[in-house]
Amino acid sequence: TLAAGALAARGAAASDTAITELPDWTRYLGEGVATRPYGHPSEFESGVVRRDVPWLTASPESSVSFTPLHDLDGIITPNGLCFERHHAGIAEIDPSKHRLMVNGLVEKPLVFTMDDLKRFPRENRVYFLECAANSGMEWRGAQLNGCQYTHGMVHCVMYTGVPLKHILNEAGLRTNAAWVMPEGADAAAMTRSVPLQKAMDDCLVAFKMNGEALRPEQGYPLRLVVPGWEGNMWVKWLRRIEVGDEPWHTREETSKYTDLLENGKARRFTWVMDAKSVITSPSPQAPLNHRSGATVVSGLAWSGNGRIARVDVSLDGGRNWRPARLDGPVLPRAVSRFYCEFDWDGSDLLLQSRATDETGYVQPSKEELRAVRGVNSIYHNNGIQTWHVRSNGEVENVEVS
Amino acid sequence: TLAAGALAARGAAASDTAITELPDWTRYLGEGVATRPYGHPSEFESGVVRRDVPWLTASPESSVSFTPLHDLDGIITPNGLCFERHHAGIAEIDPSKHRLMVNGLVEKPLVFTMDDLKRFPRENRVYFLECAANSGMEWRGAQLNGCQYTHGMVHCVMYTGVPLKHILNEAGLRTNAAWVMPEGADAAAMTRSVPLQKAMDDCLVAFKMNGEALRPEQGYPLRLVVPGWEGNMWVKWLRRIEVGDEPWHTREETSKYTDLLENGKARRFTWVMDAKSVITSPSPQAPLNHRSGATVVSGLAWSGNGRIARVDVSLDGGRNWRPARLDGPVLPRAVSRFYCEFDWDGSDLLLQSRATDETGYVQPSKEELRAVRGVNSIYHNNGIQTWHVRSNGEVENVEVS
Amino acid sequence: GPLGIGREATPEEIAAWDIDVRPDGQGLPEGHGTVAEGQTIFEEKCAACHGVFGEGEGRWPELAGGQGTLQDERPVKTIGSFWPYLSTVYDYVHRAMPFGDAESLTPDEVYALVAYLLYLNDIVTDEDFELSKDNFGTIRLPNEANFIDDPRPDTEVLKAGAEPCMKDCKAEPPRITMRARILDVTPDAGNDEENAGGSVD
Amino acid sequence: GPLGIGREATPEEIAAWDIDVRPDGQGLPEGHGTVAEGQTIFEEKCAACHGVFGEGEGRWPELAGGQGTLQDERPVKTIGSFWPYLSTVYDYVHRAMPFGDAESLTPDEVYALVAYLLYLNDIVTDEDFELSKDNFGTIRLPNEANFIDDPRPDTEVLKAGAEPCMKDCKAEPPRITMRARILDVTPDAGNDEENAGGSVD
Ligand code: HEC
Ligand code: HEC
Ligand SMILES: [Ca+2]
Ligand SMILES: [Ca+2]
Ligand SMILES: [Ca+2]
Ligand SMILES: [Ca+2]
Ligand SMILES: [Ca+2]
Ligand SMILES: [Ca+2]
Ligand SMILES: [Co+2]
Ligand SMILES: [Co+2]
Repeated sequence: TLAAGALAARGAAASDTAITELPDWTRYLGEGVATRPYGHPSEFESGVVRRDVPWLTASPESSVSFTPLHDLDGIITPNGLCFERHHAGIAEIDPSKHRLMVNGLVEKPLVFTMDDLKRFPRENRVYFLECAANSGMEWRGAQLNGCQYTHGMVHCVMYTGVPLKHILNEAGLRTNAAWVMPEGADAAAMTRSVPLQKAMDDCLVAFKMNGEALRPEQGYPLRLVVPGWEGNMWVKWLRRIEVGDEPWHTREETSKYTDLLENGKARRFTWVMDAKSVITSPSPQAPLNHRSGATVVSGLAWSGNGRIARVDVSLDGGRNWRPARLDGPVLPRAVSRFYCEFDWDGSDLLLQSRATDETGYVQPSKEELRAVRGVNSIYHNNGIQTWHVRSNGEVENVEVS
Repeated sequence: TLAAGALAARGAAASDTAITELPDWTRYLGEGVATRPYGHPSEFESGVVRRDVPWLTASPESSVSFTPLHDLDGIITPNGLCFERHHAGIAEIDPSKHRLMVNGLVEKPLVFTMDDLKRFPRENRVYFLECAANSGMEWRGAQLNGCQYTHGMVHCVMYTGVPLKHILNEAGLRTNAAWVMPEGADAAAMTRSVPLQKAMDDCLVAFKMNGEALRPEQGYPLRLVVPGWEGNMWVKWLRRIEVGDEPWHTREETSKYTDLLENGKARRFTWVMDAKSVITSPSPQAPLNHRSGATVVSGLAWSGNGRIARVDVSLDGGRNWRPARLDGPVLPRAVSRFYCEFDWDGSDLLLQSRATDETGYVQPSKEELRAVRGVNSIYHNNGIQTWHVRSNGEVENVEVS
Repeated sequence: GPLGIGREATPEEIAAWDIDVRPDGQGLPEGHGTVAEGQTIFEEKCAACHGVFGEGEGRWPELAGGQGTLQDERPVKTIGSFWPYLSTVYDYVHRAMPFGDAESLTPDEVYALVAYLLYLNDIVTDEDFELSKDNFGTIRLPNEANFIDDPRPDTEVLKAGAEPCMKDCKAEPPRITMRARILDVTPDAGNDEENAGGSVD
Repeated sequence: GPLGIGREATPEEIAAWDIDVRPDGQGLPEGHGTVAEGQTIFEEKCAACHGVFGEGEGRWPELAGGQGTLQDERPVKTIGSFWPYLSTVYDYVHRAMPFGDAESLTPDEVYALVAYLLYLNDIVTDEDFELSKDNFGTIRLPNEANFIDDPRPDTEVLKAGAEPCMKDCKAEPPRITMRARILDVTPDAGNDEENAGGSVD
């Protein structure tokens, strides 16, 4: 619909000197090719960075820094902006010295170099990685004012890697094999228990992200990819895979990554990341710069159970919904981008997005989640996010009745 | 099939100190989070860079640097490694001062700021961009020893942008509009003539690549995207779009980017990039590190006319072919990744790949192309590439009978 | 079948990396240590971060206490109050602690530290208690039985063909019930709020 | 319909950027210049790169000559031998030259330079010839008629359901007929071959 006021205001104005005075970049040569063998963003984009919140953790080596979702679009996260979650800082590994060992319930325990791994058949898949602790700070209520902080422990890249099944078959699985245990080469040496069926299904031993080698922060030179499952299982700096008949009940699936309920019981092996969505723009770090008229709401949706089927957007805090437009490739266990274009009348808004995945699972409200989980389960907060948009374009993280 | 010799050689060996002596990265903390607000690759990947060939051009400001295809995988080119082709160096534009003007055969000539453009509906699409001069050095024969140089004027990213049709409709097209002319804000102020049908079909006015703002080398803050058509039309640092009833016959579509034939005539407006493929590994810069057994051939295929339908690989210089495996998403007017896994007997190979697209067009041999075009057309060399693989794993760019 | 890639691992190589310990005891090395020995090591190598009594120093995690608090508003989850298996303590202390000097402890030292952690958590009460490979399996942690399997999905799943609610999904127009506690998190504007509580796990 | 985004451009703004010139003369500004005037400007602002006679200096491009060479083994493509339209010369010189000082020339200067470029290419022979907006359309370049439309595809296209050749596609086993001329292009090994000829367009 037409914003009549905006059109009327669009009459002749004073000339803009940004046009009438030719800028230097239109007159004079810039830097030549190969002055930047590995390029970097424009200096004008220097605000587009990962950020951490120092008081969230004891030390930066066991901590997190968040993806600036509000500044991004599409479904690919640039490699330099993928959130970090380390437990002993970033291992800086010499790939010529890195080894992958497979041992345990196998016919032959094996050792591979990086060159060896590149001789296996490989695949390329776009997958999201979300830490189960994403949005964990928001369980009790609206805490941090920005989607970078409320939802920034997620990223999505194209991985290149060897299906784990090829590597396990190379070692030869014993008949009583039922679990695998990936282990990292960093000083946290993280371990998790992965059921064999998942390992043989779609897990990858990956060495590239978005076309180039893994970044050190994402596990260079090798990491496990466990599509749709919690990020903690995607062991970085992968050095070993043990095959066993029972789970190991490691620290990262007992002390941590178990979901404590109101009744004192805790769920374990809560692997899948349920369907989730968030509006990335407008958001507190991405306020609106206009006051009415054509407005684009942009956001991400994802599900560990497959493809996103639909995303709905509400402007009134979840009372009424309209379907959003899924744009670009909609891939299973990857993020999908959605948009909602509308004609803003300039009044306050309570924006929400709600994802539904191909299994029919509907992203719940935070109240629905709390009713089932309580407020102390820490992990798997996939509740609907509400942003309060004011008439002046500012945006705040809120909860609503 | 089994490489029996390789298995026999796989018996117990001396222990590797890379395993038995724990490396420092397994003992001691690494750098914490947020020490790299915008991350960069591992220092061990410092060889993965764009490269130029200084003697190819008069000056680095009007020159090219090539994508290191041999080091990449999947279908996404990392932003920092996308080839450059500039005519007056890299414009460094302040986005707050950048404007997009639409004038000519329109109801109302308009000016947009970057904020304005983000209020239009937008799309995300993965597209290859290939310069028509890619492989131009190879018309007369095998020249440069590496696919980075023979084929490196191509990249593939996900663009976020506004369909050009929305912007043209905002200005309102006059009934005799038939062409549009994009123009750049750099000191080359490049212009091309784009037929209106293409402009209204799938062209985008893009501001993001792989999720973040365009890189300065790729036209920050705004560029045109002309899916499947020669890269020169994808005007960078886009400042203006004029609408007209006739083409402008600019320097970039007359003096350059016309294809001179043997009979002295020159083809003009040769827009589409025909189907093409190349094996990126093994290749001269990516020799084989083993001497026999399981071997992966990896490469890229793309077509400006839509999707790649199949890729075939030959080990004997095009005499016999086998189908390669297309892996991951196969998207129209994007690169597709193909693989051919085979059991190498260690003998010399003459590797070729041959793409066929969804229209039935088959990538021609260089001889077939020369028979039609001669050797002086400079552009649109999409001929089949041959790599000679020696028993010692080294690879050379060759031509064959 | 196999492609002939890689080579067989040597027993020495496997021994160097095969450090995991399972609840059934698989992976436990030979060794032993007493609570008293563990206290000495703990005070030298661990207490600076975890506190002399495992109560945690500053932001470093606590290792003891919290039993019976799991249904409190602020549960305290430690080895004694929450962890299901003692094997996890051995496994984790050996592979990851001390923070900054991983895999530096000998098996005897780890057994001693684990014994001391049991003592701090009142699971053993005798300072002379000795933990070893042989008696390891006899120790059960108090919260072992309180873990359940994942029952999800645990909220709405539509039947095939159904749509989620689109109109009048709430009886009343929603009101704002809470606003962001930490309004300005961006580190660059100099007005960040400090230590608003909470942590990331 | 329109969404109400953006604002109308002012005539002054359009005039600042609307610099394109078409073969039918649309976009040519008022102005004029002679061959002799153009020679003075060319020698001051252009000859250092393009040569006093437009023959090119070093690697900088040549602007004159090459007529009749288009079917040679090494064609020489210049304004006189190859370009179809004079408007392109005006348009390009004004927007992009001198290299490093774009859009610095006045219309009179551009007309004069274009006149001189015509002279260097033997398309005009009188040094007193004056080029202006009024007579611009009377000048035709020699190669105008030799451009043809794109006829592609111009190699094999399979019929629906057909496969490309897969077996015995060549009568004889292929022989290597040529090896890479420039074996080592990577700039880092210090043994790069210099100036093997050819350029990128
Ligand atoms: C420099 C600080 C530091 C020192 C010294 C240290 N730790 Fe820790 N410890 C930590 C941190 C930080 C964590 C949490 C790490 C994480 O979650 O990534 C931790 C976690 C633990 C945990 C798991 C707690 C839980 O609830 O999950 C145990 C057990 C532990 N440490 C034992 C020890 C022992 C035993 C020592 C001495 C041998 C030791 N620590 C020395 C910092 C330290
Ligand atoms: C510092 C060097 C330099 C100077 C000075 C210079 N040029 Fe150029 N000129 C170039 C380069 C380099 C190119 C090719 C640019 C490209 O293709 O990106 C070029 C291209 C041209 C072309 C197009 C040639 C073709 O065949 O496509 C013309 C015409 C031209 N210059 C005219 C001029 C005129 C007139 C002047 C003076 C007003 C001038 N140049 C000054 C470097 C220069
Ligand atoms: Ca084990
Ligand atoms: Ca006690
Ligand atoms: Ca701040
Ligand atoms: Ca014009
Ligand atoms: Ca002459
Ligand atoms: Ca070299
Ligand atoms: Co979980
Ligand atoms: Co062309």
